[in-house]
Amino acid sequence: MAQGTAKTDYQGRIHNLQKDMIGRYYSRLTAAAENKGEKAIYMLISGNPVELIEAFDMIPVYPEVNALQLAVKKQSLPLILAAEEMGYSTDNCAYVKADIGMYFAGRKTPFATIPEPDLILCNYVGCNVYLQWFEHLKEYSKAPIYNLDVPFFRTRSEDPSEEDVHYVVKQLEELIEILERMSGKKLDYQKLQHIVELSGETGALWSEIKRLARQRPTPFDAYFDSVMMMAPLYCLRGTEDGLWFFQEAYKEMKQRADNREGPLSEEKFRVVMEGPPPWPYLRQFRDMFSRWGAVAVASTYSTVGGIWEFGFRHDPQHPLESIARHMLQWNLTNRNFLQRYRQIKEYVDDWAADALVIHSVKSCRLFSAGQGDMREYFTKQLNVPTLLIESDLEDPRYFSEAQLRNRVDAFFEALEHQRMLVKS
Amino acid sequence: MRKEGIVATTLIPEMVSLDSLFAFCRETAQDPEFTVAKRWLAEHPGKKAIGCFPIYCPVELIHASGMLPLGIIGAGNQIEITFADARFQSFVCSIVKSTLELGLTNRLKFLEGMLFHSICDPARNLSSVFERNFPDLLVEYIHFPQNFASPLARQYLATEYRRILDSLAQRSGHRPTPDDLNYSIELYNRIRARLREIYQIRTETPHLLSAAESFVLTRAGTLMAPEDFLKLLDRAVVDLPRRPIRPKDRIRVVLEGSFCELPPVGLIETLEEAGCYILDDDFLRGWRWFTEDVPLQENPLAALAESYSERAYYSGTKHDSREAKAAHLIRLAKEKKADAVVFQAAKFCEPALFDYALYRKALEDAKIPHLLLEFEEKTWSFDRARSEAETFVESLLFD
Amino acid sequence: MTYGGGVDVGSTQTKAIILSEDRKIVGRALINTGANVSMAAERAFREAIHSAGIASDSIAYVVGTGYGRYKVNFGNAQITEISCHARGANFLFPKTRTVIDMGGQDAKGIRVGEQGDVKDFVMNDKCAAGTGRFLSNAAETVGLSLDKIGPISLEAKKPVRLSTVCAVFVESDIMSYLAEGKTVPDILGGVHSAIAARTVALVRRVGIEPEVAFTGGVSRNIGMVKALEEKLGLPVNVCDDSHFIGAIGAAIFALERALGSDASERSGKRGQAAAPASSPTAR
Amino acid sequence: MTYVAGIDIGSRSTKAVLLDESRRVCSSALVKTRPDFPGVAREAMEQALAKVGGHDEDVKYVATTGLGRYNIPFRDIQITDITCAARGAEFLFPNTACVLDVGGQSTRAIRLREGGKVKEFKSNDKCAAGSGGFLERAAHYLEIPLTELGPLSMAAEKPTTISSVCAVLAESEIINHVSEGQSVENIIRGIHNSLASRSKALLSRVGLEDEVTFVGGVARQSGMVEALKRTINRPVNVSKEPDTVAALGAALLAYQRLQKLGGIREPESYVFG
Repeated sequence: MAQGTAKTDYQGRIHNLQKDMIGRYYSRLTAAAENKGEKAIYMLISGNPVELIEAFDMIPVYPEVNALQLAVKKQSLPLILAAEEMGYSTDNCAYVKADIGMYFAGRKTPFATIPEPDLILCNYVGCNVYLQWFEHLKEYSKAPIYNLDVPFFRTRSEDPSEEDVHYVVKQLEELIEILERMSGKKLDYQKLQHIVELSGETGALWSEIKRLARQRPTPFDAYFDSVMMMAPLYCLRGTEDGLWFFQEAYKEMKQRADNREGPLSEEKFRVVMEGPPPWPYLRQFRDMFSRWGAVAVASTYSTVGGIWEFGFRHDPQHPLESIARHMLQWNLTNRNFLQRYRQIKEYVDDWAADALVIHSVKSCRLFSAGQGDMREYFTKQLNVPTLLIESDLEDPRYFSEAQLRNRVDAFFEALEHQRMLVKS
Repeated sequence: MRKEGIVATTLIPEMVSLDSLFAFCRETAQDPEFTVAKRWLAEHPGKKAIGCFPIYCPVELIHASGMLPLGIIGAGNQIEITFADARFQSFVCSIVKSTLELGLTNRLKFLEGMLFHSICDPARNLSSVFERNFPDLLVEYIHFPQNFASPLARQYLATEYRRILDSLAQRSGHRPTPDDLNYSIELYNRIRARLREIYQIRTETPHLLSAAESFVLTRAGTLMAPEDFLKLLDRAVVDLPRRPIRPKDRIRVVLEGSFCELPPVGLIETLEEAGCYILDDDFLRGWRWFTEDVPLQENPLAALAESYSERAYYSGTKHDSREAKAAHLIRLAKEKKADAVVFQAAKFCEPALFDYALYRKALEDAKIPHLLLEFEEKTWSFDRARSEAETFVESLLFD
Repeated sequence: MTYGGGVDVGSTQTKAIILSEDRKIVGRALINTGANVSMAAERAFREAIHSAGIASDSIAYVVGTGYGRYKVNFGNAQITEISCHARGANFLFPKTRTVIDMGGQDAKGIRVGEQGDVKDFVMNDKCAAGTGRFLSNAAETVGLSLDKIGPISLEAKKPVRLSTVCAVFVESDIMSYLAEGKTVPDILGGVHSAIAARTVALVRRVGIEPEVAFTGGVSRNIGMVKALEEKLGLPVNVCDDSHFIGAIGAAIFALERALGSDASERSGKRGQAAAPASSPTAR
Repeated sequence: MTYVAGIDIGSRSTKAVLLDESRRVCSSALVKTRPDFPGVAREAMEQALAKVGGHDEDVKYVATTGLGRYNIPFRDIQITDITCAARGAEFLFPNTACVLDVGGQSTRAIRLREGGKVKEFKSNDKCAAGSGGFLERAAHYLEIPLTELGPLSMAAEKPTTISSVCAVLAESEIINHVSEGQSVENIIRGIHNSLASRSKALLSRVGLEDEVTFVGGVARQSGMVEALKRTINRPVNVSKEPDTVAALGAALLAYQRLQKLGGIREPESYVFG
């Protein structure tokens, strides 16, 4: 039986901790925008070489993160419309449209002023839209661009080919030359090693936190609450701050786990979540599941910026190679669909999930195109109950609450009914 | 290998007239059963065929491995999608679904494999879906580098071609020598040269060859042995200038945006009837892909890679930071002395629809009139497109 | 005698069913939903009770379903129409394994277990193309009433191919076919086969096993029944009560619950609005 | 007496407009479209002729437009309704910079050049709840006559929001609003607002400049005009007969052709050149 709407947002202290940290990160951006701060490097979240950027004391700017902040703050629609007036299609990725709309609105947002890029670093791992997104930003900003070409992880073996790794490492060396020219100083190799070490330890803690979700009840919602920890992971990876946050986060989560504290009063369904959340309606969306006592124990979205739970660690002994492997192999978006199926299957098995929920977003076809086949695979081959629902990650026009709620209710009604039949 | 080569099929009917040639091509181009290709395979026991998804596909590698490259580029408006849209959502372009539908309805069983390329996200996921649903099929995904500013990209593409070549050789049982590769490169060089001539004819005397005709000719060519295609091209290039057709008073346009999913022939005809001469287009650009011949060298793979990086036609999936993409289009429009540009994008085609925003700006700046049309391969009535195209033509003619 | 009530508040019509303890339909009502949903629910319920000729307090438990289910204020529980359709289909055709439901804005496919439990289900995606609305717009365009188009579609000799299953744009498509001189039967034939094709493609996602029950308002359209059977290569079960199926399912759930719980608890529950949603297994 | 005629065969209604030698609008007519396009077109033209006591043979040139423009055997020429709407709007309101045409099926934004020529235009996307048909169905669902939509909409205090981009899903939104107990006035205004904002998006894509002339049957709804004015915050021109503007444009182009040809009829096969 579904519970009434409970306040389910994460209330622990790291919640405020990350707010402060991200606040500080955004003041750095504003400072940079007012030319009082560091050089701004536009980059993409997925599989990025932020360690190199940090090594040169430059500041990473993530248009995706800005776009999703705009959506969360319900600012995205006018910007999307502005972009569509420029000729962008209703069918184009709304992250891009919101970002470009924001760019032409003076790069001012409720949370920061976004600096012009000093370098557009297109580490486009997997997503072909990234290429055009940054191609367009280059056109508008006239800033220099470097397409860091990461071969898609397409081999049948579990590892990318040596050619692939070599190719990326060589490009990282080209990038270092560019950064040296921009900063006027040589790369401090020890510093890079230290940063890579920090990334490694951060990843290790993140992976430990995720393993806690194998417990019943899971101490946190691995979809909705992971989001809170992803911001520091992306914006602050490779910094002392970032590491400290994850030490705190691990303590807090471990304690909750030991006290058998979960995000809901009762954990009735353990689900794996696939696909990005609908940022403009995050709260309504979460409640649709909380009402049924459904908690995410794992999510693919929390691995777009890197996959650590299966053992990958940045390696200070081989900084460039480990950065390359992170970009090639250990983030979700550069992996092919079948590798994603395997990843989800591991979640279902090892995190003891009852069902898979696929949130299909129109904007991000990298995530969504073909999820019908994924559904086919999990329902017919593996007999995992699977719900496929559609909306969008940025464009509020594609969120139809009544329609979604109807499907979610029906899904959990059916699961509950099945349980009852098994019992009797 | 070169000696016995791949001999042309005798089963292509003798073309008494250009019209019958185009009729044959039209039939072949729209045939979801791939009759011509299957006939050829029946005549060449032991030979295998490899399907090529758009856009740029190194057909030379397939041909040199002793196999037949075929353009598997959607199913046009010939089949009904009843399985594939359970796998791909309504916001995914038509070609992805119809190509999968071909597979799910067992129409691709005669293939040995399929090659996909890094062009867009749905196409990329499609290659995985093919791998899962058709385990007997060799499915390869070719990564085309995007870092053209760096010499590394070319070197890398050569190694990628090597990987593909090895994989193909395993299936065909024939490991091509550099000579084999150069033989295939030369063959395709001749085909591409002929196609450039065909397009030149359209630019200079658009009344002699309609865009629809040149489209079905090129498309049919992707569905038969290259040797046979070359024969058709030779014939067309000789006969076209003698065609007794009077020029009409139409506006001259360059068409852009249909580089992957193919428009229905009827739609192209609709545009022409509405009063457009289509001087140039990007239909099947990936099969015409080089602006010049690929040099014959002792390292053919390096030559192919270098040609892609330096001499391939631009398209919505090639992101070369060395020059703004729109600059190509403006230059083309000016070279062709076009009155206008028609941007005809496939519905839901993200690369094309993103390009449009930049193209639009560039065309405005260059004061070149332009029209945006969206299409889906699976269309039978073109009233909407007709009235938009007519309005556009009227707006240019009423001066 | 204990009775269970089911009220299905749909976008255009509201249906109510009263079931007796021995699972017989003793009362029913069908009215237009109109602007005031909760009133429609109440009216339908009252009419059903009236037609059953029983006292309203002998209804032990009421389940609301359909889009307006949260507006059934006098209900004890709300259950989605997916669960109710499965259960209702199982009631009408006990061998049902697949339910195809076509309503105004939704098309559904449900795989049903032996107890009428939902094994899997799909609904039309974000795009509402190919739903019942498509048919009514088509009917409007050719100037026929909704109940006529089915039979006429069966007279098609050479059904046309529609380039859209979008309910908004079907009109201009049909208009241009009429302009080309295509016959109304051929056009309607095309309309029905286009929708059938899309619906079958949708339902395939849950896997189609016989027997197949076809429910919802559109199931009264013989042309669609035939078109579906052709695309499925299977017979489909339809009956006059097919559009009541949601209400029937709801009434069955109500009855089960009524019999599974004692009166005093019930009377406590009666009237007061139930939790936002309640599942079939709630005790 | 010499007349030229413009006939607009739309998906819902067919309109005819007559001009006399002095290029004066002297008559017009509107009939419901039937599948028999030639019949409907003739009926509309004859109704218009009857009003001025004219006869078929007085009509020296016929320009057809709209969906059925090709199906009229007695036409001299066919022209698309976008070109015609632009001409008609410019004739009625010479300072028109943009035309918004909301018809039964589609909504079009047109940007004009000098002389009422089309500079750029954009139709609503395939999946867009932005057509008059959408309004009609909404009115039908809410059980109120189309003519009352306008006044009711004006009486709205708190307009609801309709966000869906699909007409069918937008209808279910309306249904939800109804079930939430929202007032009919607020819902209708919400519908008008959503239609207005879609229209604004279209207009912006071709370059929104004043003055905007609003044509097509929907322009008869005061509430819609009001919503449009507020959304684009610009004056909006609406003529007395907004649904005959395309037919008027066709008549004007017919007049222009006839003038060019010195009043001599051209063979039917004539095309522009």
